[in-house]
Amino acid sequence: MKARIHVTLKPGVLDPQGKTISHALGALGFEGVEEVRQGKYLELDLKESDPEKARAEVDEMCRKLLANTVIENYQVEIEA
Amino acid sequence: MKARIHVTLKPGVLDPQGKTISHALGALGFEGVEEVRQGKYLELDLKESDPEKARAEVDEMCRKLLANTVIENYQVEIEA
Amino acid sequence: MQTAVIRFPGTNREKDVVMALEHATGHAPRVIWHKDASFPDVDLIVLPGGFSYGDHLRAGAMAAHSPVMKEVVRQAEKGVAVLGICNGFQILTEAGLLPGALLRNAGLKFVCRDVCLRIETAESPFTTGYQNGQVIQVPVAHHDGCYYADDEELKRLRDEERIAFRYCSAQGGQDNRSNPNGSRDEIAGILSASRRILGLMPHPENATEPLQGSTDGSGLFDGLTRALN
Amino acid sequence: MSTITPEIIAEHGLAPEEYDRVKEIMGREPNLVELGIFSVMWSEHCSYKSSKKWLKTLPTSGQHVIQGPGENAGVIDLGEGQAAVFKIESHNHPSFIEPYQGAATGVGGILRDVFTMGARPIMNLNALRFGDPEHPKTRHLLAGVVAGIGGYGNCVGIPTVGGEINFHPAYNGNILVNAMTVGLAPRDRIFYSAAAGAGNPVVYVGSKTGRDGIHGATMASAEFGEDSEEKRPTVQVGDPFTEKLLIEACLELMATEAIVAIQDMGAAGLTSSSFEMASKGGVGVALDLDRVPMREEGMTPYELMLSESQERMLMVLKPGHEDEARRIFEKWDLDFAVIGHLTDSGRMELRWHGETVGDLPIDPLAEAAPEYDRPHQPTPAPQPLGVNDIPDSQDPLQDLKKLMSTADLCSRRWVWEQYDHLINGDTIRRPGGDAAVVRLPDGRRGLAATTDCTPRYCQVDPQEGGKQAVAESWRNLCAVGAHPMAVTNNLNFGNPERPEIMGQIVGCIQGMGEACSTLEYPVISGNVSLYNETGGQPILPTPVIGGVGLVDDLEELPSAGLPAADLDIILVGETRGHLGQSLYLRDLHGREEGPAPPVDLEAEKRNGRFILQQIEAGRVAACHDVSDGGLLVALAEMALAGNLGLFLDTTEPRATAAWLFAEDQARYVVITSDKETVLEAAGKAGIKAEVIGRTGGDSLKLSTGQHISLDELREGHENWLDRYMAENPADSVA
Ligand SMILES: Nc1ncnc2c1ncn2[C@@H]1O[C@H](COP(=O)(O)OP(=O)(O)O)[C@@H](O)[C@H]1O
Ligand SMILES: [Mg+2]
Repeated sequence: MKARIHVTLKPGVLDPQGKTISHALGALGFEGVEEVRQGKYLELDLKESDPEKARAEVDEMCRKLLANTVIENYQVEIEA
Repeated sequence: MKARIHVTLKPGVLDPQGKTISHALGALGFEGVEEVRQGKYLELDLKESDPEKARAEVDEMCRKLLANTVIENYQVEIEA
Repeated sequence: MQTAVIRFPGTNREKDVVMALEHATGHAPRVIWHKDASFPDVDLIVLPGGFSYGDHLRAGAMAAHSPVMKEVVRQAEKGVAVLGICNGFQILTEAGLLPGALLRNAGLKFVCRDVCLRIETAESPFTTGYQNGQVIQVPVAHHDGCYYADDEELKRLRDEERIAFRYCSAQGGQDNRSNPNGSRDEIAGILSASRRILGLMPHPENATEPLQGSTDGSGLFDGLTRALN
Repeated sequence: MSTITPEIIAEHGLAPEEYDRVKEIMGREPNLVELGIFSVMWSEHCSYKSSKKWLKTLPTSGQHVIQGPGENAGVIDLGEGQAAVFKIESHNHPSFIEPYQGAATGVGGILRDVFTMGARPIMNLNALRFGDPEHPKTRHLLAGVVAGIGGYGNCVGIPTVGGEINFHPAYNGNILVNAMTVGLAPRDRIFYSAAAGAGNPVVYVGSKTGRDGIHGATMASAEFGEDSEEKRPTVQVGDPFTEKLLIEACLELMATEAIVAIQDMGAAGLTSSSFEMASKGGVGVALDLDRVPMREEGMTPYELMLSESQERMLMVLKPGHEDEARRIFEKWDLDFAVIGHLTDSGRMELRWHGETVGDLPIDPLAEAAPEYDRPHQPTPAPQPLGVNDIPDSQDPLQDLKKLMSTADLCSRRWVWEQYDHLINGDTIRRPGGDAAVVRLPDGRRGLAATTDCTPRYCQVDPQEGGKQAVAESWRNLCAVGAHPMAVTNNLNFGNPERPEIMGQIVGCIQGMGEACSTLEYPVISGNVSLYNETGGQPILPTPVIGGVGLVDDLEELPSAGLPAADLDIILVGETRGHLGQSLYLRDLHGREEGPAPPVDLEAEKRNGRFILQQIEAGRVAACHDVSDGGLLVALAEMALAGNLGLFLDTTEPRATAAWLFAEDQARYVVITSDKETVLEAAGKAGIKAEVIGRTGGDSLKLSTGQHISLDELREGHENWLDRYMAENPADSVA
């Protein structure tokens, strides 16, 4: 079983990386970029084979470790 | 138009972050985690409204800047 | 020897290398702002340490794609020597002037401390001030210094004797603290095929005066001065 | 216009009497924007309402002082046309909520305080306090704070060269993160914040304003409750890359003649910066808030006035210099906007697309800021230790080994290796010694700095503890051959509305003041952080001192470690065997008991000056002060730093634990090859000095024949923190 996790900054939280990237894309001549936001992407291989249990477990991992819930949101997808 | 980009390390490239996270999850008592890979997730807001053109443009951005193809793979999704 | 030191937004160790070069050559190098219109005629271009563009996305990525780097490539093709220290090394790999990549340190933490380096080849303008096998002590200060190249590339670097420095213990061997960042094959610095481009993570420029605690870095700048004069 | 309910007033942290005063000053009900402004300007954080009365008693002037407290940072004269600018500041509450960003933005804020005055920052230091190492949150907080301090300072490119860390359960729910910056400026080009010249443009530079940390300043002024988790969205994210650009752009503009006044936007952002600039200059100010560069859509005037977005500055320019300034900020890719102008109305007028949204009188608001004489109750004197109640040491070297491998005495290497302490190439004394030393541009002189406080002393005796913090910083400077010049201080305490806490504040300030007066070591800047409590549990009183001194000749710098074999070891200063509140009692015998060591300020002064004379005469090969843990710990630290052993003469009357582990003040260890001259000079000065041993070998040896190898000592000392952090790898994933 695989879990795919996206960790992104909460709306309103400053994203210095996104700002610099969008600036750099502009300097490279890509003119149509309005905004860039950078987040983290994690892939986990799990032993668990029950999708419901896997989701609950990964959710707990996110709250405990993988996301900094003070400033970040996360989203979990479970894949067989 | 929105582009969602996943940048991941090529297989075989050292992933110290993934390794540390998987170690840390074990220490937290999550036992069923076999492997963790950490990558980047980027969201771009684009002016372009033609999906084909957008994809070509983002693909070029990835090759030129957003991914380092010596060590990374990337994957682009375009969304209306 | 005429030198240009290039400064990007976020470059922060230019003063250190300017001091070391001034010490070695007797005169101050030119400091170039990345947007400057013209490029001076020089024998050596230095890309100093720092956090160009905040290390955002990947360390060195944005600077590597800036217009001034096109000029650096042109100059390098003409045979001008190029030295990339720390962030400069990261920029050189991102720009494709040196092979491989610099990943996050294996310990995941920024590391600033003295390390020992073994000189693996004195055959380059950068290392002629040293002897093969000599061990020197200089500091490192970086977050993304874990050198990676695939097996094929690594073999090429070894076969062509392009590994300039390896991390080692004070005795020249290895112990559990000698490699500060998990670099493959203990690599601290590499040369281009032409041997006119050097990238290294450590900071020889911070070890050129007795008051700094070590003068082992001077060999690089003194050697360069002799080789390029 | 929204109606102001009692709930809204309470949410803004204003007491009912304070709100009555607001209405009086306004002559009407304030609107929400105005209420927000009163709330931040009258918060503890901005108004110092509990501490002001006592801060006024501190000595703030002296021969070298160019600017004392009251500006963004203090300034001292270094001679030869140079000035040092420095200050310390706390970021305690934000760092508890989000350790990485809290600590990082703390560093960013103190850097801005210093470069606002025209100084290029040359070193950062910090003073940190964490809870019990066994508390489940401690590792995570320590990992995050250290990574945040490093993450910001390393990127900006300022070496972090020193600091201190202690652990105690009193900080379990409320850690302390105090950050200090020292900068260097030409003596005749210091910039101040007093605005002047009606009509002059008010300019905003730096990052755009977002909804960060709205109400941060009021948060720093209220106790943590159970719901502190809910206050989370108020954390700010730092952007050291932008800060680096801001430093370079500001210093470039400061080399021109364009600036009239400049002020960083710290806590309480645009409100306090514009208000303070106008109030200091006795002028009015009109701002068009819709011209403020904004990061998000739909922001309101209230949010713009209260946002604590980082990396922003406010300036008043000379008319006609706008374009020159704009070019510089654009070169550095920073926002630049003229957002208003000065007036002669004495009022702050706020407009939003042409419409007035706030109009407040400046002087009455500033003058009417509350100032309290809060009731204070002195801390009762501690029970003395009974003479027969002091456990002796059977095996002093094994006791030493245990002490050297405790949370408070182990090596901080794990910490400072995460800080770039060498950048700029001028770090001459690295972390790990008594004070850090950074070379000045003349190449010959150096600036030394240290942060110090011993909260367990302050807890039992605020007055002696306050003195001791000053005295220890003084000694740390003298020990590296630096002439102590001035201090900055960070007063961290619990809730001042409780008389026993107010008693601690008063006592510590009195002790500090007395020490600074006697030592001619004035206070030139500082910060106060109150309400450091959780669930009614206050922290230990922690008045941190940041001391700065001048080294005249770097060539005479003594080393921190033992430099060579066969040198004599001299102990300077009187040993009385004071073990009250010692680490020996606490960490080896589990007893936090007895009075704090008394501080004899005249002896401190005499002994410090003596040490400086000996160093300058070239007689001191190495030097270290004696503090936490006592003499044996000081000697062991020197041995480990120099990787060289020593013999210590422990014949009578030196065979006791009291002699080996006492924390008597005003003492130094001096290593010399010229003991006759040193002893003779000490005798003439009436200073106790005795040869107690000799350097050499690879172990510590006592007269009894007991010995311990350096390797054995080093093992636990060097690795304690690494091991501690490795015990829970989850805590070091950022
Ligand atoms: N947070 C920190 N940051 C940097 N250096 C630190 C920190 N904590 C301690 N150090 C360094 O460790 C050394 C020993 O600290 P400490 O025991 O507090 O010294 P002292 O007793 O002389 O004041 C000092 O050089 C100090 O600068
Ligand atoms: Mg000390």
